[in-house]
Amino acid sequence: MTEIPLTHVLILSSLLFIIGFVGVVVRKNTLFMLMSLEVMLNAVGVAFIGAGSVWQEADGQIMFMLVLTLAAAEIAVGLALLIRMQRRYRTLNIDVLNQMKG
Amino acid sequence: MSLLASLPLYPLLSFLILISFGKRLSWVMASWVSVGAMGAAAFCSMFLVNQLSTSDTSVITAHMWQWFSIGSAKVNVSFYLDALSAVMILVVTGVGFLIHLFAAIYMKSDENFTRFMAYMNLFIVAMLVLVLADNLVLLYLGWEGVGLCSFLLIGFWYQEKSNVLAARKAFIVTRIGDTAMVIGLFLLFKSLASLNIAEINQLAQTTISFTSNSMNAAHSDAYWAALLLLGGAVGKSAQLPLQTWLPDAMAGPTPVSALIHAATMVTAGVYLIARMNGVFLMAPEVMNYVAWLGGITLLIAGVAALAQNDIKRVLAYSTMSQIGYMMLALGAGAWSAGVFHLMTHAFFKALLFLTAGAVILALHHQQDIFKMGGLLKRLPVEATLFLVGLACLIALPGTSGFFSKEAIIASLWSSPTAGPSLWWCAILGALLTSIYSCRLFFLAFLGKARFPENLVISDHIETNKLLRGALFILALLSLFGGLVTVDLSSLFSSYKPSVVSSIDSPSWLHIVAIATPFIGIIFSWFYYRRYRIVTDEPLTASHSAWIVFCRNGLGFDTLYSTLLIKPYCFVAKLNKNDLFDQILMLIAWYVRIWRDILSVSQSGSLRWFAAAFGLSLVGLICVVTL
Amino acid sequence: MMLTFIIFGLLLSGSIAWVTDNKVFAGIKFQAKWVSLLSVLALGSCFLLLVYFSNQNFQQLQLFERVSWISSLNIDYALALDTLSITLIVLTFILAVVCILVSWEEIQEKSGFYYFNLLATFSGVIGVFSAVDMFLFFFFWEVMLIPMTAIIAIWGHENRYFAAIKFFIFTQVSSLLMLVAIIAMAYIHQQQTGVMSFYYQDWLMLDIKIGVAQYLMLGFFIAFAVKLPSVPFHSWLPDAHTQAPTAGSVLLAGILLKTGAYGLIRFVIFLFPQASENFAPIAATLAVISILYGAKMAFAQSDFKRLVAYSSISHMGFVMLAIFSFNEIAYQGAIVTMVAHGLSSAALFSLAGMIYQRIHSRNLNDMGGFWQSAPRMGGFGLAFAAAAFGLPGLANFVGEFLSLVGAFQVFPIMVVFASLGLIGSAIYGMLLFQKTFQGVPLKQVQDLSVREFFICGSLLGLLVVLGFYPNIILGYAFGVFA
Amino acid sequence: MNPVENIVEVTVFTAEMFVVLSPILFLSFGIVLALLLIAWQRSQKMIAVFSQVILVFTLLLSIHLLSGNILSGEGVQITTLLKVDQFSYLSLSLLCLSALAVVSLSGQALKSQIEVHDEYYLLILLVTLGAAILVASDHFASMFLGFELLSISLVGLVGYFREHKYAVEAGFKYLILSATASSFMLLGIAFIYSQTGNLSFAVNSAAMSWSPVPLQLFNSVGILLFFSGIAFKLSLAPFHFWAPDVYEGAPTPITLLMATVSKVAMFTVLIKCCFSQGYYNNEYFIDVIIIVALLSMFVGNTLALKQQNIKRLIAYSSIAHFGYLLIILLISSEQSIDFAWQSALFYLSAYILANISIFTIVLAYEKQLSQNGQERDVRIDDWQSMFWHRRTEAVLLVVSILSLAGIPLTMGFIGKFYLLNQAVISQSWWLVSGLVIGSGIGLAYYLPIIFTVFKPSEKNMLKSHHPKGVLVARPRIFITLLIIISFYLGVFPDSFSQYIM
Repeated sequence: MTEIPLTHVLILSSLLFIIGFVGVVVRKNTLFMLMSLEVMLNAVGVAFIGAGSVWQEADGQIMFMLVLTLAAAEIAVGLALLIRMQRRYRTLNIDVLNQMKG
Repeated sequence: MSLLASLPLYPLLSFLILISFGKRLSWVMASWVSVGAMGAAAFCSMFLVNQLSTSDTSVITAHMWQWFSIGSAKVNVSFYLDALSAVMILVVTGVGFLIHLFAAIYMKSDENFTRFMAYMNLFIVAMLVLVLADNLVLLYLGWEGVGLCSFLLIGFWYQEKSNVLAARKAFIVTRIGDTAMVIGLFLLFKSLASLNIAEINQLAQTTISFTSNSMNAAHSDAYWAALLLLGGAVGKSAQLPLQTWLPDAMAGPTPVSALIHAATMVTAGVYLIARMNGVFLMAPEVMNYVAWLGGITLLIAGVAALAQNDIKRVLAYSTMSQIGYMMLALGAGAWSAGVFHLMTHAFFKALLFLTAGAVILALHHQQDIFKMGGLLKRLPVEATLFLVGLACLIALPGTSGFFSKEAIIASLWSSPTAGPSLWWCAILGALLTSIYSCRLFFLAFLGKARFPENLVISDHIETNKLLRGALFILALLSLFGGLVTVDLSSLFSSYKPSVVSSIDSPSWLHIVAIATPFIGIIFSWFYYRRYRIVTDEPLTASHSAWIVFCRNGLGFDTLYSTLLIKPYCFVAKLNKNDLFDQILMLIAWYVRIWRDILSVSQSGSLRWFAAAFGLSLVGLICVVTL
Repeated sequence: MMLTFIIFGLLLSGSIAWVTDNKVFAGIKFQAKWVSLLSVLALGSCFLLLVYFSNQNFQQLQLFERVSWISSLNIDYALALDTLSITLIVLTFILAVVCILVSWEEIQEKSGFYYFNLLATFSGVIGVFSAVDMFLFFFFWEVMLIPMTAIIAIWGHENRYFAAIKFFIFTQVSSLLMLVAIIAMAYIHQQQTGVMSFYYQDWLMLDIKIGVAQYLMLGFFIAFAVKLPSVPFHSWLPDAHTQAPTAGSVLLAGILLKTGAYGLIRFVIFLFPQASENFAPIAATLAVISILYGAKMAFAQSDFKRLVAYSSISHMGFVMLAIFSFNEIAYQGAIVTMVAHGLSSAALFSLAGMIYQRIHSRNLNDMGGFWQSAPRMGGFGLAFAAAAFGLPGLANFVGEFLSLVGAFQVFPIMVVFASLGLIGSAIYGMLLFQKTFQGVPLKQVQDLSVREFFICGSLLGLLVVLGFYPNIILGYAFGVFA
Repeated sequence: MNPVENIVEVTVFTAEMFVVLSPILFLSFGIVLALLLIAWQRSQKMIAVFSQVILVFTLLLSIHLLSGNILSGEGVQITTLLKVDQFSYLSLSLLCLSALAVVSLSGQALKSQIEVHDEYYLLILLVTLGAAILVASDHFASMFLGFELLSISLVGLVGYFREHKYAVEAGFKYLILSATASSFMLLGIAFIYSQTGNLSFAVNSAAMSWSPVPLQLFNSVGILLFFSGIAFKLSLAPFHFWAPDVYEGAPTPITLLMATVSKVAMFTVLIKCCFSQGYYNNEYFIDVIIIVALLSMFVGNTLALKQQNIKRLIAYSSIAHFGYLLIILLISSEQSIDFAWQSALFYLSAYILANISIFTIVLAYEKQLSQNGQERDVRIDDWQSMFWHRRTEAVLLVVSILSLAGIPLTMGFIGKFYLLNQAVISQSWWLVSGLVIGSGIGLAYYLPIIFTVFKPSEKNMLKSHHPKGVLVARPRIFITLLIIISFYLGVFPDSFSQYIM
């Protein structure tokens, strides 16, 4: 199967990354923000795998596994905070969380 | 401690005693201390003068200590007595002693009498230092000391606002003159590298760079130095540009006016020009300016004196015109005539002021001549003394005034730096002098008594023998002072700028000069008939616009206040809280504005923070790559 | 060793005064003011003994101490003295005694801490005058700021905080510029000689290209122009003076302004002769502007202390003009003016303090006719106002005359404008004297007490002695330039 | 650089490496023990004392290693992931010191709640472990691991006190923003990896010069993304938005933890990466550093101007301080690396010392406020006339504020002097003027604090407003110790720098 050039992989991951980022910025519901965080991390994973395959090294894949564990840990803590927010503010809308100013 | 060095010590000692003991001294003690010190100074100066005449080198010097040194030139506190300063110390201590005597009686009722006598003594010290100084810096010390004492004495009754303002005006106007003089000193040091008076006079003639115009400068250093010294003299002697302070200085007690504003301080300017003749001779144009200045002040003061209704202001304007004469003489190069007139003027002007003081005291501080009248009968002694003074002022033949004024007028016509036009000025001035003197005499002493009947006139001169003696001595001096021929010509270098051929003076000169005073008297006899005859219709000062204009010094006051004082105050008030401060506070305000903008960016909304993260990243990439 | 003992002795006695304030030890009731007065007198006299007995030729810098401090950057603790710094240190000690005497009754609460700050400022100032290692100089330069700001901020008048902050920021930012210049100089020294050094003597041997020297000189100049308030950077002085307590203003005007002038002489003229020569016309115009601007602003003020503050700006303008005319005579004039201005402005501020204690206001409109009820204070007021406008016979005249005569050789036109400042000083001097002491008496004011009479008397005595016999300073300091 | 060669290399784990790694190993072993301790017996005092013991031991170990000459010169490379030299161990000891301070100070703050807080201490130990790994890392992977361990345990700590009104908000803000930042960093690492093919710091990235321009673009963008991730953690200017809110929302000991441990670790790893990768001669990178530094100096100082809440003020001032610190990255040449490390570490220690002392006082006042029944943050005007009631605390506060402002007699000044030295030598005049103007503006908010401390107390302020003692067992000694250290190092910095030599 023909060799996929590196730039395509990187551009794909950047696009995926930007989609995730826009998701974080635009979405109002906290759950979907966490989800778009996941998208961003997976985009990074794609980039790592692509780079690893170019250099014929396992580093890319190892890094991707580390990224996966990171994503899992983050989401766990994120969901815990989500539950606390639901109990405290009765809503998941992120804009409730802007009391601190100045 | 030579005698000359001790001369200023006597009044200085009495000043220190009076100041330190102040209120505790009784009137008798205080007057004894101050008048005694003046007597000692007078006696000491007389002794010095005849010691001078007997000594061969015609100069006595006394070196105290070295004040400081400017580069190589030594500036030391040392005195230098020659014929010119001999005349001056005689005048200062002699007339000063008599005035102190009068002041002791005149100011008897004042509660801080000791402070007054202390200031008078301090003034004499400063004047002596000025006159005896052998270098210009010590002269400047005396000069400023005299200015400060005149400030203190004019503002002696500092409770009234007018006296305070008059004192401040006197000090600041003279200070402007002093600053010009200081700049002159700097220039002299720069070009002649010495501030010792004798050296300067001698060097001025020899150093070429001083007298010739350097390549691009319009005038030579000598021109500028002389002009600046003239500025100082004009400030102190109340001549044309800076003469507005003298009439207001009459706010001080009468002995002050007599001592400072007649006999001594105002003549300091004349002394300076006479002393620095070496420099002035090197700048003929400046001598011409001096002459013209003297002439114009002469006329202005004469005209102003005509319109005054306060006896002391008339005398003040007459002093101003007489100094104009002296300036005229110096400008014309007749140095000894100028100094001679200075001496005689000191005598009769002091006499006039003191008698005026006695009259004012008699009428319980009434100074307006339109409120006096008919005093010849009530105060005969003051009247005669006043008449003697006026006679000398008008320069009737035989009086000392006649000798000195004739000497000046005679030298005007043929002097290179003055000329016929100035001669006519002098003659017109003499005419004006006689007219306003007669007007003053008629208003004050002849005509109907215009003061309230019940006024009890306390004639001090009758009651106090000492005072009468002093005034008689002064009268004698002013009458026969002229006979004392003081030849100072040896002192002034005979260098005559031969640039202009001296036109020979026509023969009718003397006749006109002698006749003018009589013409003046006859004219005023008829013109002021209303003032001198006893009529019962009321007599008040006329308030026509022209007369009022002359009364307050031909509008110079309003001119200066609109040109200088108001703009200065306006600019000061305008920028009251410091333009530079505003600019720097602007920076602080700018930072605070930025703080408010940035604190809006801290809106606290999480989505904005994330967006800001991305935005700033994109921003950074663009900025870096561009 | 002795010099360090004096500097840290002051600091130590300050802390003793603070700790033992109105406590009783071994039966004696310790008062902060007595402790500080005695320690200042003791340390002052042992400084004089140090100078007298070391009989080195003080025309050049005589090194007293040199100990390595921060070895990584080759910074060492080096102190040295020459006639200029000795004259100024003696002036500091005189004004130290005046400061303590002036705040004798004025400071009642927290006086222990007050005297600590006062003595700490003195030790900082003496450090500044004697430091020869540039980093140590900068260290002392900043150290003397902290207690001074504390004095203004804690014992000052109504809006003291604003004045203290303004004073601190002005000096701090400008001295940071100086720090940059110092580091750049050390770096150049490293480039030229291989080792980085902050020692003043080594820097004198450096030859720096005119382009670089220009900026370095500017870095130093701005720091000292802020401290010696020349016009564009002067606006901290009036605020700091009006809000500081009397001793604070005496300290500020008497000594801190002199550190600016000292810095100009030592670290701008000597260190960058060529660059400052080219910069001289600009500096001279700045000086003339500050003379005239100071005089004009003083005339417009209605607050006693603010007027005297602006007059100090005008006087220090004379000093700067004299320094930048590179003339031997003007240089002597600058030294005499510094000492004379130190004494006369200290006197005027103590007078302001005495008046403030009596009528609790500094506004000239509430004053008037004090001569009536307080003749002696009036006499001294007249003498000090006369000193302010340079009456001959007092020390200021000698200083101003020498500076202007010297400067006239180099900048004739500028000196003519500067002499307009003499008229300006006469105007505000008269205004100050007449508004307070002459005119209709509004209030009855109690005359000078013995202590106050002693302060005014000694200051006036010094001014008159220096006025008539300035060779005490000139003879001593002469030849510094050669 | 063909990739095949480096597989063969066998990494042997020698005894010397073991000794060198002992502090980190001891710390992780300590955490495991702590877990077992909780399982055995749950008592708050026990876990607090235990974590203090672990931290003290790690500190002693690292100081022992520092003073010994084991870590001479270049430092010991342990597998490709970690490389330890005396600089990293100095920052490790700084980390342990501040963690120790946090643990001992937070004993008081926890008393107010009911249940046992053993996981609080565990999380703090995990944060210190993450920081230790960061400090020692020499490979992107180990850096990533340390980074994540640090941030996620911090998230847990930030939202620890459930009842506080801002806890959830701060927690969420920190979580989401640090997650975005770490993903940006990872993307950067991925881009760099794709270009250089090597994730370790040691290999100089000069190799990339041969790749064609578009790929080189990826590398520079990669470096920038990587730097943005770190800049977020250091709360440098364009990425600083989270800091004030999270500092205010988090419990005070945790704010101290964030301000000291996480920042010091991040900055050390940034320096290690930049110096070893040789980023300082990549002119893109230098422009970014200059822009970010100037921005953070200006933004940090300006925003702090009219700030009344102490914790927010500390956040803004830390933005400014790390803006100043960025000057270190602009070294001009190879041999000035040692001097750059020395000035950076000196400045960091001054910053840490100042922050610890300020927070001790903030915590004392917070405890006093909660006793007086006011549940709010400490404001500046709570400290009015502290000097006349609690003199030693006031002196400590004044000294630490002066040290932050960079006034002589304090460590901060010598730190700033080193920085200025660095800036002048590298002739980056923009940063020099930024430093001067920044410290000028900085004075405008530091001085009012000092003046409020000296203000005379109004009538209504009752004496009890000022706390009796500080939370540590013997408060007086602890505070006087802090004062003496900051004065001593301020006047005699040599004693500190010979440690670094």
